[in-house]
Amino acid sequence: MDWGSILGNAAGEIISPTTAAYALAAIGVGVHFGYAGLLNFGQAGFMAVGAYAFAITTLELGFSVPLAILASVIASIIFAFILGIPTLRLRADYLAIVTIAAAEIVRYLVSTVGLTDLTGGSQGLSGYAREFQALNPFGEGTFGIGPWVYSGEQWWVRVFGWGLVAIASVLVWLLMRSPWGRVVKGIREDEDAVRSLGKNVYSYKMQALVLGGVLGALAGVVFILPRAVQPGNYGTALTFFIWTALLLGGAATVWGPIVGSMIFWVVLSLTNGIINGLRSADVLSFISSTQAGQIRFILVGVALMLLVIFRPQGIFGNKKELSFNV
Amino acid sequence: MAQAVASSTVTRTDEPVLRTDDLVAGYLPGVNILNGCTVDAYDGELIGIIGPNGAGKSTLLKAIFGQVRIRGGAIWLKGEEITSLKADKLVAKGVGMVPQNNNVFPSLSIEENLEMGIFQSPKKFAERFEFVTTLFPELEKRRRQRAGSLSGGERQMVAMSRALMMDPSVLLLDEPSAGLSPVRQDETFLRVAEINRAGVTVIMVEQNARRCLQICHRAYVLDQGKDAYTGTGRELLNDPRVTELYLGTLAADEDAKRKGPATAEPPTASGFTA
Amino acid sequence: MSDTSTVRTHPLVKGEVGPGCAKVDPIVVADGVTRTFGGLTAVDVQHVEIPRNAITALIGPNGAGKTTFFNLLTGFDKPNTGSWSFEGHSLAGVPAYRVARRGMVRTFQLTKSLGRLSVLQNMLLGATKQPGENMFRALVRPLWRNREQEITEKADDLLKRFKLDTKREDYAASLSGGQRKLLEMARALMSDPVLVMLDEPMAGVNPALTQSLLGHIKDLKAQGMSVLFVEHDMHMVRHISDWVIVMAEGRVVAEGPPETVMSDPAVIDAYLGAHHDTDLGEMTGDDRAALAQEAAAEIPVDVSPTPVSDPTPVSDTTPVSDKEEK
Amino acid sequence: ASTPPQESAEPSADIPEGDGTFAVGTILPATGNLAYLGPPEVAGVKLAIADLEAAGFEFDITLTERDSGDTTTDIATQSAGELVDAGVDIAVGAASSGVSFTFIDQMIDGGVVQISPANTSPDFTDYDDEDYYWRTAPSDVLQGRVLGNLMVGDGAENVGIIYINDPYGIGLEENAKQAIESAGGEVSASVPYNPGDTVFSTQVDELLAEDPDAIAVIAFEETASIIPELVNTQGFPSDKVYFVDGNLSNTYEFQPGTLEGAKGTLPGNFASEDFQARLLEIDPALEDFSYAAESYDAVVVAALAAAQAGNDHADAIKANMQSVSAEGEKCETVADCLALIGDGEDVDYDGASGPIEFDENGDPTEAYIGIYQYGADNKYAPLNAEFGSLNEE
Amino acid sequence: MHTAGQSRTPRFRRWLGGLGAALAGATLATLLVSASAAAEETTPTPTPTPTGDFTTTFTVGGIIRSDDTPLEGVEVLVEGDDFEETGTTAEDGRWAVVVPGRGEYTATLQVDTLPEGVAPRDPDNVTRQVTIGTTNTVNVLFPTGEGSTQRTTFADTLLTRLVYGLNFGLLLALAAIGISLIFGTTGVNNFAHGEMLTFGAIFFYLFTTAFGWNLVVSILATLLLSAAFGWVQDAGLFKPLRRRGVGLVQVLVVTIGLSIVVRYLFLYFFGGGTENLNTGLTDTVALGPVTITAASLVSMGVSIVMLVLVGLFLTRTRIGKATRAVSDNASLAAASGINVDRVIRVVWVMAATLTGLSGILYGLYRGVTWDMGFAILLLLFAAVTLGGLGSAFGALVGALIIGLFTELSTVVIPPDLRFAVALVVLILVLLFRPQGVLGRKERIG
Ligand SMILES: Nc1ncnc2c1ncn2[C@@H]1O[C@H](COP(=O)(O)OP(=O)(O)OP(=O)(O)O)[C@@H](O)[C@H]1O
Ligand SMILES: Nc1ncnc2c1ncn2[C@@H]1O[C@H](COP(=O)(O)OP(=O)(O)OP(=O)(O)O)[C@@H](O)[C@H]1O
Ligand SMILES: CC(C)C[C@H](N)C(=O)O
Ligand SMILES: [Mg+2]
Ligand SMILES: [Mg+2]
Repeated sequence: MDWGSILGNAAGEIISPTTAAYALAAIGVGVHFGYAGLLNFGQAGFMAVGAYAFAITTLELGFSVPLAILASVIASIIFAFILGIPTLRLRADYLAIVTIAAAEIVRYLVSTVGLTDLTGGSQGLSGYAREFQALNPFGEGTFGIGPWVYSGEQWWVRVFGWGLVAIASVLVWLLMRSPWGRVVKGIREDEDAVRSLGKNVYSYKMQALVLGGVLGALAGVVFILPRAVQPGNYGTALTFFIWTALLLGGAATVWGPIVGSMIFWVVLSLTNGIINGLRSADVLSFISSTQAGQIRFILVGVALMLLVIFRPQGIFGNKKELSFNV
Repeated sequence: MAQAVASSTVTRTDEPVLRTDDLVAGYLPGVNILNGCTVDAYDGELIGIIGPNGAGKSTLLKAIFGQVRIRGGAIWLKGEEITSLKADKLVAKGVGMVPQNNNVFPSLSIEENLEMGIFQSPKKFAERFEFVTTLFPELEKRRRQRAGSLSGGERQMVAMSRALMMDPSVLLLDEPSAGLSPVRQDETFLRVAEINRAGVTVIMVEQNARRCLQICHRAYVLDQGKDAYTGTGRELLNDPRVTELYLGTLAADEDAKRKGPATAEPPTASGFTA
Repeated sequence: MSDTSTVRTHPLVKGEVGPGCAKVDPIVVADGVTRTFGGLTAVDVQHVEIPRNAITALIGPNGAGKTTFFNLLTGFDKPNTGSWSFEGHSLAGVPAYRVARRGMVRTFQLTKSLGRLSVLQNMLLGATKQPGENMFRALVRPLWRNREQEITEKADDLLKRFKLDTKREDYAASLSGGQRKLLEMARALMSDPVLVMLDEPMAGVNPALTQSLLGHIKDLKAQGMSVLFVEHDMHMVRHISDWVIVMAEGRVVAEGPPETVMSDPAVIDAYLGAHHDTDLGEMTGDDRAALAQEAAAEIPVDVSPTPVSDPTPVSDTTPVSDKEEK
Repeated sequence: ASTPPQESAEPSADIPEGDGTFAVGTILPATGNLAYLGPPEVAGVKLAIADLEAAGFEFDITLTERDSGDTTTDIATQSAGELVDAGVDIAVGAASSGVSFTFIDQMIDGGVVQISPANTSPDFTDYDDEDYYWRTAPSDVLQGRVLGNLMVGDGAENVGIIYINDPYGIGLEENAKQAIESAGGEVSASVPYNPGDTVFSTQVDELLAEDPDAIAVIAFEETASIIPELVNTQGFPSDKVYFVDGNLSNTYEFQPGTLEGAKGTLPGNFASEDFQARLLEIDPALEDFSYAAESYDAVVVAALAAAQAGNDHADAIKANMQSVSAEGEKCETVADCLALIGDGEDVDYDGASGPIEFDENGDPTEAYIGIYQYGADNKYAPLNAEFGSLNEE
Repeated sequence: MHTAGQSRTPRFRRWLGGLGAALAGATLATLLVSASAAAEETTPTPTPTPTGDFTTTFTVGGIIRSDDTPLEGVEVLVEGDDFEETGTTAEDGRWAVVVPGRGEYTATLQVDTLPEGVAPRDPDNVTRQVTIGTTNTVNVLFPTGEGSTQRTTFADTLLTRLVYGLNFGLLLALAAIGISLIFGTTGVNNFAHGEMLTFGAIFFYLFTTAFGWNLVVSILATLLLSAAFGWVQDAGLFKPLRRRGVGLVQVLVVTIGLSIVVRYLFLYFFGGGTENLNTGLTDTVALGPVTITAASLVSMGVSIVMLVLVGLFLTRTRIGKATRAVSDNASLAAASGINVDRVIRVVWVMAATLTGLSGILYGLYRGVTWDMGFAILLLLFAAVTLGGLGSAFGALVGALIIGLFTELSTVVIPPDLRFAVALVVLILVLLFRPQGVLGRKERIG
């Protein structure tokens, strides 16, 4: 088995743009759930909104990159409002279902046959990344160290993605140790109590929803830079995986979402590499490639369960906090 | 004058019905809330437990009831060790408990709450229901109301009744009088005494310490997870240290004041123009 | 109201003392406030005024509607009919958090502590006028550092009084039942309210501590606040209240200074019990039987919507001013 | 429109030297709504590799298999990334046009020659692929016509179509519709559905509302849900139902008779008994052979291109693909072709799937479309074949 | 019986095939559903694989019929550059003219050769332009008569959708009740619930269709296995998690993991295809304009009965009430002498059984796939939420609303948005009733 390339691939996942996108989205969910207690199970919806807004404004309206990013931020703010106005009064578990539903509605809408001209239907969109690559400051050449050797274009996507992650982390960190963060965390614990202290709970929840949603939209942009926009990607599975990443790291923590995403992708890559490695080394010769693909998911599921069972608070989470988790 | 409620001492057999032996317990790792707490209750005794907030009184009851991790010591029920036994096993052995918080099932009706009280022997429901509703007739009238919509005091009644439904042989009460109106509080204390006289061993945590000490045979003062003082109810009631540290002088002062001029003068209709 | 044979006056009262009487300087005035749940009328208050800069106790049997009335006044529940005002401004339809901002702050009978916030954070959340609670200002620490310091000092002071200083850094979820009550009250006081409404603040609080806190409550009055509290501990009511309002079956059935009200036979029958001051241990069998009967008939049918048994003489030998000097 | 072989055979200056290993990757459906077509395609690839090795191909061959999933998952882009990272020279796949579109750019950027054995969407024809994208299946401009003709030829005047809303379904529907209408027929109901849909009673109702004479079902795996609704529940006669390459399969578990008389089209020649037998040796569980020959040919053509260039680098392969497929000495087996190339001849490979002549877009210019018909046992058998050319339009 | 191995064989079927055959043999022969053995070996004898060089044969042709009767002897004139030939229809109504090569041709129906009483539909347009280019054969049409298209009326469509919506709603309800029960007692949003449904469907498929067991036996066996599946999940996973005091959101992530594992195990063993259940229940019933399978009617009936039974169980039986008590406050329930773990176990087993049953019915409705449960999971959650979380009757109401809106909306909205419509309804309802249709508001303070 070629451990070099298996580990190399896994190491590559640590800084891959997809990992950055997951981290951003997970930071957003962290704001929602970890701090404000909003069970947002519709982060995929925010990502879709961000991704489509970016792609459509680039392709159809010829927006420049900064403008297109602005468009996706605005779109996600609008989406957050549309979602928030009717639902922020709901109990947490109702909100969970409603947010999944909203995300699915977005997915149905962008893939509906009638809007194929705009959204590409179930096929999605591509070709919007040219503008972005035109801004690439690294040139064409390939450089890097160790397993991280990429072309300038690949570096550009990574630097952009992780730059956003860094900004988002600092922002969230600043906010959460401020009185604003205190109010938001108070809402997580008991809305009525916070209300009785004269805070406009609804408005704070909306702010948190918007903040996390904008991060989700930016995650959507980063997510699509190295691939195509495809409605199928924004199903519930994406949300579930983001939650997984978040909880692996630890929900109300700064590093949690980032490290969680990295672990998630490394685990995914390792299971894949090892299974395929064993297969080509004829150890698992009775498994076909089809089955290898399936076993990988089975292992991911098992790994997910084991991680949560044995470290329920996540890597950075506070066990003490968890013991009051009712 | 008839016999006072707690004037007779209970004949003790050698072995307590319920005994916690040097109990050490806590919630968070490394932090013990109970630090070697020893409490005995002999057959037919009414034991009061008082102490400052956060002393560990509720924790003691929860530990007995298998709801807190026990780190040291042991609990004995009728000579049998029950340390860390689960709650439903204890119920089967005739131990009942009324917790301090969250002590009703909000989405069940009052009647269903009471049904849950006697979950293990449903046949006796009608009989016991009649018994507890003589205690709290309100409940009978409202039997279909969801407990979640009840007022604080009403919930407390439901909680008490639920524990009484099962006719336990040992009853653990955590602040049963909290939130009840004065007359109901008194009634509750008397009922508890009555139940106790009928042979039920009762351990009662109370912040209404005077009332509690008035009716109980013996009491423990718990402080920082340890039994700091113990004695008969009267002894403690009259112990100045206990009064100062735990009972306060308010009630006594008030009583004294009222027994002075206020009661001496007959109530008059004359006003008090300023 | 209906009784004209005796003249009853009181420094807090404008005109005659009686249920619904007008106050010299009311802070809250409620008119025709009703609330029904299905067939049950929980609150039916024709008219009531809460005096300013006084300590008012609201007492009454369980289920009398005290908590519901609190909920209505503070915007946590909507009445079927009625209007009420606070410092002359109508509060009907004003959301709870605005009510609190106007200075009418309440606590909850079933405590609402913010479990996964430390005790100190709980306290800080109670404070008003925090610039750092604005999302954008939160990002710049210097803008809120001073205020944070101020309120931290204040919180520490309160915590000490409420004997919670040792728990300062613990999660509120780890507090005992009584400690939660204390925290709830202390937190409400953080906001320097105009009127503080305490719903059974001392239920479950150790009597020795209760006693030491009464002084603090009186201080509040000295600082110009008004207090309205629900309590079943008659010693406390007698000790600190200037005025007592009695509710039964949703209606205000009596009001007056504490001594008067508590010697009102109707109130004794309906609420206190004749043996309220007897030592239970010394009670005779007859007494017990009588008590049982009283308890069974706690809400006597003869408590009519009109004032409690008219000819009740008002007795008071302790002038209000005396108390204030203590 | 093929480039003179001599030119590309010469190692041009800017084509880097390969690593000496002809690295084949597959990105074929192991999961998803086309999963049933994965096995024959994989078998075809493996058979080709076996044949190449047996024929003494000059380069070592490695095979990296990856799943393509379907368009409702993100598997394909990951697999594509892995193949690029693994440094494969050619990637065989994907089966579904929709899926191919999701990673074609990755292949182009990664410099991998992508050869799809099954993509039939017309949209690939003029995709800006820098010559990295090829396919051995003909565009649906052909199958669409054949399907339309077939239906019209059976007398259907009023046709209903239910089709998958992806590049494949859209392209096929468009061409079939055009054929039907130009023959004087009418497509009265054309109902798209989205991949991932599972219940089709609405769409079926919508089709039947127009009372069509015949219905074409342009779908993948979803067919297993559409047919029971259409035929069993609503009682539409099965011999008026038309299948296509996306759903022509022997693996349906319907009640006997459900599909009796239904017809279907499938690009590619009828698989010869011998070829089928050899595939079965590779994978004895095979029940369908759709696109096995095209997969086989995909690998072989690429290998021949590498052999002709004497260089296994992807850029060398793409430069010689057209040359080995058209003009020159015809050869039909791997051994023959390799021998000819060894002799320095220019070859024209005619493979298991048909003549294989690539145009400048990387599309085959001529192809067979097989026409099949189902029996009462829900298995299909060849009925007819149609030959078509995309060149002479 | 089906011949094993002949059709696409899910892997476990192959593995269990031997076992299955043995079991099936042991099962009374009378229990076997008699699947028509006559259907074997009817693959059409292939018209000999086209030989000759059909790559260079070019044909223009077609078929001419009056209604469904082929017309014989009708002539069509095909003309092109320097080419003219007349084709005549044969007995089967077909005609064909071989033309010399690629190019433009016209085909003209010779109207006078049509039999008496048959006229072209459009008498002014009996000439067709034919391009032989892409394909070597081109067929053209000459429709005759009036054309007999009967379009369905709007009312009929509405009615059909209504019935289908009801059917779908009831199916959802049955599946959703399990979610509601488990959520109700443990507070866990079980995202692996869909897999319990798939589990029932797959095993039912295995028993009836693969093993060919009798229907009743298959149902019982499926339900038994489903119950066991529920038992195993609780005993092996959720109870230990409860023991360790793992938070609800964490448990939720565990269910996500479980869902992935189980789903892909299904895929591994069952394969990715859709299998249709072979129960012998193929009759369809026409209710006015609505055609529906008998199986659907039966399943509606079963759903209603089961839902009523569950409702009664929860409100009338002691265990049912204990279930609600546990959901309110597990530790208090324990303090009341309720064995919380046992109650939860009962709930799991019950929920799994009901869900297994719904899997059977849902499988009948739309075939069996490895991810069928996952695909409707969100609708199930939506139903439960819409009705009011934790309320069993709420789940019924919610499911009916979802089912009806899903189907009825297609009358006005593209069908690929029908689930979106159902979800919008969910949000709108919660806008006006945040606690769900049958949910209750909690009292404050
Ligand atoms: N769940 C918990 N986790 C951690 N610490 C806890 C928990 N519950 C209680 N404690 C701590 O244990 C100590 C004892 O609490 P306990 O509830 O037993 O007090 P108590 O004597 O019943 O007080 P009270 O009279 O106020 O009810 C307190 O200091 C409290 O902070
Ligand atoms: N949401 C509700 N639904 C139905 N009944 C309610 C609801 N809320 C309150 N009630 C009823 O209204 C009456 C008044 O309740 P409230 O809580 O105001 O009483 P209270 O005076 O505060 O009593 P306590 O002293 O016991 O706290 C009670 O009988 C209660 O059962
Ligand atoms: C495998 C085939 C059914 C795929 C189909 N021809 C497509 O291009 O999508
Ligand atoms: Mg306590
Ligand atoms: Mg109250």
